[in-house]
Amino acid sequence: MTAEVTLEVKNLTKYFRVGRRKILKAVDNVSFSLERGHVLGVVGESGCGKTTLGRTIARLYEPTSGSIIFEGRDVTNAQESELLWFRRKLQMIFQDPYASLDPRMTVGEIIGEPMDVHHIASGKERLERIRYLLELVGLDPEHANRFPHEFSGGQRQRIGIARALAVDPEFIIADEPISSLDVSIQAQVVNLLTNLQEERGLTFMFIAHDLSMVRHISHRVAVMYLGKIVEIAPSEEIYKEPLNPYTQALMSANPIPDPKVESERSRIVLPGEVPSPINPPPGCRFASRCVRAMERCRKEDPELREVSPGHWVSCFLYG
Amino acid sequence: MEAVHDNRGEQTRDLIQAKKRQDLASSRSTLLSIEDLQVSFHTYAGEVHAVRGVSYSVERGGSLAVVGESGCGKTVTAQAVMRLTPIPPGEIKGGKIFFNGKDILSLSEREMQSVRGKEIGMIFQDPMTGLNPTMTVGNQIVEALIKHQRLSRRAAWEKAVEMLNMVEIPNPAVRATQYPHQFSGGMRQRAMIAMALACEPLLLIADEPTTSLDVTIQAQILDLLKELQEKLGMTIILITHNLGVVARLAKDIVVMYAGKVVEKGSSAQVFYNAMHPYTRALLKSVPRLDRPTRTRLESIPGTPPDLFVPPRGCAFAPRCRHTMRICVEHDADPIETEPGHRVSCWLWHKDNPHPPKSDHTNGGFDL
Amino acid sequence: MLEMNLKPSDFEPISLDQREGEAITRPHISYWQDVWMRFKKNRLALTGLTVLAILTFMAIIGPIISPWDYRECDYNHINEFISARHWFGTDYLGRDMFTRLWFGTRISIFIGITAALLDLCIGVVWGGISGYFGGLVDDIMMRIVDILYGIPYLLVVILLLVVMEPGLWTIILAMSLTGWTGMARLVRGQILQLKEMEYVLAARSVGASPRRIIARHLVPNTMGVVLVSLTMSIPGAIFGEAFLSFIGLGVPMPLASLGTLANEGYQVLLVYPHNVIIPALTIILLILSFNFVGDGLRDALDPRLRQ
Amino acid sequence: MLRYILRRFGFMVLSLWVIVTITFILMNVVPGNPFSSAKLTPQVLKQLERKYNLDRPKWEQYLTYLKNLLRFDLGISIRERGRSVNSIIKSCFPVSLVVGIEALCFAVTTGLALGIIAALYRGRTIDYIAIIIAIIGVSVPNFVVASTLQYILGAKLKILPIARWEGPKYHILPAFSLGLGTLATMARMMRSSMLEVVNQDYIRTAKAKGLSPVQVTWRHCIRNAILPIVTILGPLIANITTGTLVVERMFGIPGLGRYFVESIYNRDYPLIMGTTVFYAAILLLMTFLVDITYAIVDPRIRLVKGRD
Amino acid sequence: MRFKKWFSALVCGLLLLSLVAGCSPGQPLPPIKFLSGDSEVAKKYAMGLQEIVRKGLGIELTLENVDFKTRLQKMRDGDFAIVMAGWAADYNDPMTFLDMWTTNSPYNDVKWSNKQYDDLIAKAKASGDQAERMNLMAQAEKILLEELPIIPIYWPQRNYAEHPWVKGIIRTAIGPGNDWKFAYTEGRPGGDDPQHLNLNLGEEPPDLQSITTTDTVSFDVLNACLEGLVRLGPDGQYKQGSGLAESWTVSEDGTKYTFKLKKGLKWSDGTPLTAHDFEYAWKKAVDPRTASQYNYMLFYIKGAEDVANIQLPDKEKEPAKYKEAEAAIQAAMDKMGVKAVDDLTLEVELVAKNNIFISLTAFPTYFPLNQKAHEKWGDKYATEKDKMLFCGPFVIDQWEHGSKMVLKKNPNYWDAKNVKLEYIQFDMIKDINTPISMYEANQLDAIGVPGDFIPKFQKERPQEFHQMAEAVAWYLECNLNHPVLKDPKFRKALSMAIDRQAYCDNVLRNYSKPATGLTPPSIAGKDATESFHDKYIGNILPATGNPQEAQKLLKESLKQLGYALPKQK
Repeated sequence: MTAEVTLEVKNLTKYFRVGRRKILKAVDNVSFSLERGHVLGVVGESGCGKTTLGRTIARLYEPTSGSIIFEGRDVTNAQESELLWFRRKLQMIFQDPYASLDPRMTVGEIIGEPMDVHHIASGKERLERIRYLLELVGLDPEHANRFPHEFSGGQRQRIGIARALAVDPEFIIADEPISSLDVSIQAQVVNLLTNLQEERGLTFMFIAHDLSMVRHISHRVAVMYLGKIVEIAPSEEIYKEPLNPYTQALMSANPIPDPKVESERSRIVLPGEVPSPINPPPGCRFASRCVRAMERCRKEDPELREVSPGHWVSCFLYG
Repeated sequence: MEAVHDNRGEQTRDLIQAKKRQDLASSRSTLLSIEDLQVSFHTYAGEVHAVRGVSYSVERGGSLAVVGESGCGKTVTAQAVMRLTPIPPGEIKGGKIFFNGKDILSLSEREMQSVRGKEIGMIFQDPMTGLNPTMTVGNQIVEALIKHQRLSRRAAWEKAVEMLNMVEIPNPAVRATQYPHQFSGGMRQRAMIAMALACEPLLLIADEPTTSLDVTIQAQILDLLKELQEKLGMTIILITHNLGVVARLAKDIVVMYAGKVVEKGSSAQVFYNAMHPYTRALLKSVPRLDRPTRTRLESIPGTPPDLFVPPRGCAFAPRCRHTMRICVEHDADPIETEPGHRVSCWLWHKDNPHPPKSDHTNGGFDL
Repeated sequence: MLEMNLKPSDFEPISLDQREGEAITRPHISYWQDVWMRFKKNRLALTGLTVLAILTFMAIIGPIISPWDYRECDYNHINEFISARHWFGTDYLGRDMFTRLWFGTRISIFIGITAALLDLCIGVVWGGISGYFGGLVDDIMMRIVDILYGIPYLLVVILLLVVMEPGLWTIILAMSLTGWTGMARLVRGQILQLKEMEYVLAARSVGASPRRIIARHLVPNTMGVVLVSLTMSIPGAIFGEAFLSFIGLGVPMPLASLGTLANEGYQVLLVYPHNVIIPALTIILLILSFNFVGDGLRDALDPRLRQ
Repeated sequence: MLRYILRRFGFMVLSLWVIVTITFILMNVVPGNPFSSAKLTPQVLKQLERKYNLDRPKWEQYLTYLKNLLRFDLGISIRERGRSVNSIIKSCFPVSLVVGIEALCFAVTTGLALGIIAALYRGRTIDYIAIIIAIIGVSVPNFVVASTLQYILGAKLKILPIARWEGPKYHILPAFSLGLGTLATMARMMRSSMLEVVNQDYIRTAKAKGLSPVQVTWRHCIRNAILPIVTILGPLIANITTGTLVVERMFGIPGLGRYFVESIYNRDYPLIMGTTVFYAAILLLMTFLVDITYAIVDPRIRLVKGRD
Repeated sequence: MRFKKWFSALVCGLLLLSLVAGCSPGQPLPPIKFLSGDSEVAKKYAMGLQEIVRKGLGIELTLENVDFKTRLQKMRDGDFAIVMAGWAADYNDPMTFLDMWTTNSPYNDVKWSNKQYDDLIAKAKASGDQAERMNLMAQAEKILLEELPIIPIYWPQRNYAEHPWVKGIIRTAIGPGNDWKFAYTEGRPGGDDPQHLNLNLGEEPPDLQSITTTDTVSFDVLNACLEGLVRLGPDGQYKQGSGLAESWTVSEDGTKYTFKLKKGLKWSDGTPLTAHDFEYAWKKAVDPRTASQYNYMLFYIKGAEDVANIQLPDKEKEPAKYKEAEAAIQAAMDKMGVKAVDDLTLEVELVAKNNIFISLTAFPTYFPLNQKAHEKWGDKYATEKDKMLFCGPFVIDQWEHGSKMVLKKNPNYWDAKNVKLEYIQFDMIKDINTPISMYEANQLDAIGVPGDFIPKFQKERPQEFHQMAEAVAWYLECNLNHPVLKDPKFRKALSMAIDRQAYCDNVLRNYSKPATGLTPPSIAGKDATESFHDKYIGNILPATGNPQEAQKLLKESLKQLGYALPKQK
């Protein structure tokens, strides 16, 4: 592949200090790259650091270490004033359609805000663009002067998408955009996102906990566990050939809406729950729940390595 | 962490099993039936018709899944069964609920107390907020035992520890003395289940028991429920919006939309021969791990109606691809298309000159 | 259900405008309209608002419609009971109590509102800065608030009143100087909460400047809570002034506030009870209605009650 | 826990020091001096200042005060000649404490009861009555309440004594007048706290267990609703037990409250400092104790501290 | 909603501003700041005066109410235009009102200086002849009333109520206000036995050490627990044998007194009370280490002022100098004109002949003090009931600070047989209404009656309501540096404009008398049979005011000073 790399993340780390000695390792030494026009899905259970990863890449959090290279420019330690171009090219879509829209602003104001910040349009032009964006996401342009609370969850999420599109971004980080939506609405939003991505050649980072949805929308899928990427692979491959025991478990835990398939499927049920990311023990973070854990796993931290073209995994079983 | 089963737990479970099997054998009849239930909520903006004539029933030892999106009235119905509908602003406007031969809606509050917890157990969506944060988990189970089984405190405590053991909480004697915040999400849900099952109820209503849990934990809880149901022969009503969960657990399925039942049938009937366009769309709108990626999902346009002003005709009509003139005028009555499979849709009406073709192989009729 | 005669035409497919599914059936109401609707439902709050309106109205026109000046002494009618000449009687200098009452109400409301607004200004700025910047700044600023909170309110107020030239503004300032800490804490709490809201993150992610975020997002969204707190701290300030009057530190003469009137009346409570009853009743009504309005507003603004 | 206590204690000392300093500065900018009187000659003024060391530079006085404070020596009152501030506090604080605790008991029990009743009957007449009682409690200045009660119950009906500080009978009116405001605060807080708790999921869980409404209210609602109220008890206890001028003055109670005001009027420097330091110490201590109590009563607190 | 609040705030603000603007006269006349106290009564009186000046002169005084100590400070600093001040007589002689206005007097806040006046006062002080003194002082007062650096306004009355069964309380205008030694009850409902009184002190007595105390509350208590060489009798006379002194003799020139104490006098702890206790007390009172405010009361004694004037250095910083000063004090004390010749004889030498000296020995500063006890308790002396000794008709039996005090009959008192009361119980209630309710409920036997309550008492309890003249004068002090007040004509106009009678009748309404001179009529002249004011001064100032004359003077004054006449409203 000769595709241009849009985003390159190297050894990105984000720690939060909690209390005096406790450090929450939300994102720990994560590296990956993303090509233009591709969709990377990031999946993991709550507390695995996927949201922190997204926000750190968007420079909403200060990275602890590592580097973020966007379109060839290092934005890791750039000042906010130097980031305006970055802020325009990279947009975010948030999880909670109720919390991500300012309740005191009209929909028009919400969508207009990025335009104002980046001085993209004003006056009549701005209005026109707001109408166009609303129509683009399938909403009535006449609703521009209404307030978010008058809309349903799905409609709000589409307003959020319209806001992200307002500045014609090239890269979108969608942080669990559908997880709080109803099933019938999820499909609307996912379809809308897929269409937009394809039509505009957007690069996407799609964060979710629902493996089936992530796999569905992405070209590649990264599986995270406790701040680390444990496996990253093309989305077809990840179902057919999940390598990391955690990916396998995740895969098998995901229910399939088909009684026959469900009854025939053999499932791995992981014991216990995700441990706390505060001061994690040495070794592989998954070792405590892994059925195939070895002595080595509890001492050493496995590296993420490429086991087949484009398929990376961090597990001693494959090294 | 490995679950430790101690012998006492096994014994109790065996005892319960034996008792349940007896019950099961004695009567394989309807345990709960809801008839034309109507529930409204009075808000300052007007009356919300949350449940508009729901009827379904579940038989002893059965497992029924009630599927629907948020606001479709599935939880309101379940709350009405427990008579937990907050009144006001809620109001049960009509219908009947029969449970184990009792007319639930005509019971006094005191009589109802001996139904709740003792005959019907309920678990809720959010285990984080569903447990009293200032009371130990053990005490919260003990409470119900003392109330319903008139056990001494000590006996009740022992029973509570057994229950925690039964739901595979490790180290139950210690855990019982802890507070909910010391439990993880999955453990809390287990504790909730233990609490709901403590008095050996005839029916367990599980209202979105796994929605707020992670996938791997969801799998654990579902396994637990399935195991309990199979071993105890318990009757379960599972309320959920996740069709995957339903596929794993339910024998019968009720699909609700906008305060009404639009389709009901066995699991196989609903999954492989969905007749209502809504059910159909719902099934197709979910991506499946075992299907190819990056295909278009079936999406249902629009949003569910606001139940302040319930639509005159079929509530799904504005979003349906098969809307016919009659759909916007009149609501369809349930039609039994095959034994046990009922659907409320004009498409299947005998007078429809162009009925869709049923196609089992392709998972329902073609759209 | 009735048996219907169905015609084949009934079963003709119709194509609905796709957008009908997106129609918003509820009426278009803005945030404050919504709050107002909720507020209207609360009978006590509405009563409070009405009483407040009447009191404010009277405070404005009361002294105008009265034939007496608020400081004019009618020496032949001292300490007089309610009469045609003096509608609410007179005080110990023969001044018309009707005029003085409404004049005092005016000043009390003025003190209440101004002191509360001053609290609000300092509190919002302090709490806003502390909450927004967080970290060490927050730590230091909040410790200062904690410490200020530990100084007895009376000490500061009395010392200030003694140090500064006595006057209306001195009282307001003295009360605000100790009163703003509550507001600062409140605002800080709000800002801390809002700062983590996704819409603020969204604004940051599009590159909005801190100024824009504070002005467009944080401040408008704290307004609700701040407003409730404001309606609650107005009666507090009125009460505070009344207490200061009791220890002789009320508004300077010959101005009158409800507090000084009640206190002046209190001196002669056993002989001319109406001189204390009337202003005391007015204070009670005023504070009662502010409290009702505040309670009503809080309920109306409570996000948990919103749908 | 120990580390937390130590840190809090350190902060208390720091706060106290800042408060002492601020008070010292404020006190010294106020015009007038403790000896001002119509018949004071400059000669005697000099002698008096000499006697009380007030002729020394301010910073020296400040350092001396701090030094004495470390030995818990608050100095000698100037106005009440010869009495040490320590002995004044020692004789007055217990009185204020007794009235305060009585008022607090009355206010807390009645207030909570009113709040609970109001919440349980939300929107009904009984709720309105409870709210009105509660708000009237904060709306009526306590000198009005106190003198009305004095007049009716004391002077006219002669059921209760008008004033003086003697047997238990003498405590009823002061405690009532003092507690009324607190009662109202309690009632309102409890009501809103209850309303919040009533809608919590775990209440639904408790109902689903088949508990009777009384059990649900007692064991689940009230228990949880009271918790947030504990947090405001710190300043409340400190305020109410260090006395209030109005009630003390009207009922002739020898409490500490009047000294807060009178010491300033008399420019009784050691007493101003003493009462302020004492009040601040009590306030800080109470807040501290309440925080610790809260951590004990509410099992969640420890967790929050750990995670935060 | 929000808009509404803001709007009402705005409206209130605007209204207020317009009002404040309306208040200011808008003339070039500089503001006249009227400083007064911040008690309710002081405020009321000040407002009344403001109204009267406004009516009489058309000039608006700017009121400034500050607390007591601030007011004194501002007076000392000259930070005022006019201030209402009062002076209570220390002794029964016009001099107590007149000598404070001499150029060098520390009490002369207005810094008025008139050589003629100074000379007259000096002469009067030096003179031993009563008639001559009176004439000199009358001349002086007339000068003062002509120049009006202070403008006398009224002489207050004391209004009180006592139940009909209360008998024999002696109320005096000078020094301690009450003497309960001869008090008793007769016909108290519920019986007179045991004989007792319930009274309200109003506050905790701040200082019960006789040599330092300055306030009337402490005076009253001390007068009951201690006794001087003489005690004022029911007839208003200081008779030989009325106090601890059995008798005294005066030297020819009137400067030497020899007191003979009664035999067998005892302190409450049984130790004998001797002349040494007086010597000790008086010397202690002027000792700079004691720093007594009332030490000047002893300056009539030879050498007393010399002791008091010794500078005391810082003991800790300059110990050597301090030692020197101590030695100097001791030396000066030895020279002081008071000496206990033996246990029963006290010799006193005065600076000059003085016919008020005997009455002064009834003043608390002159009370005896037991050296042993005083040195034993040191600074704590008289802070608790068991840290002091008594020699008066009563002893303190209970003292609950800030709450109550019970005096019990002193069995060791020389005249115990004539003390009828078994005990007196004092409350310390500062409030206005509470004591009145308690009086009405018979829980208090006597109370002072505030002005507003007078009509009530007159109506409801006319038999119980009483009044008496006080030896106090209230006057306005004028700042002589003020641009207009510096003009005597302006001050005269002000004085003329004030309708003192109306002020007393309408504002004070407590039977105060309009002050037509400075020295109140209750101060004796040549002897107790005549009043200095009535005999030598007369009504110099108009009681009812003279608006025409006032306006005329005002016009003249302002014209001369170059100010416009204030517009008449």
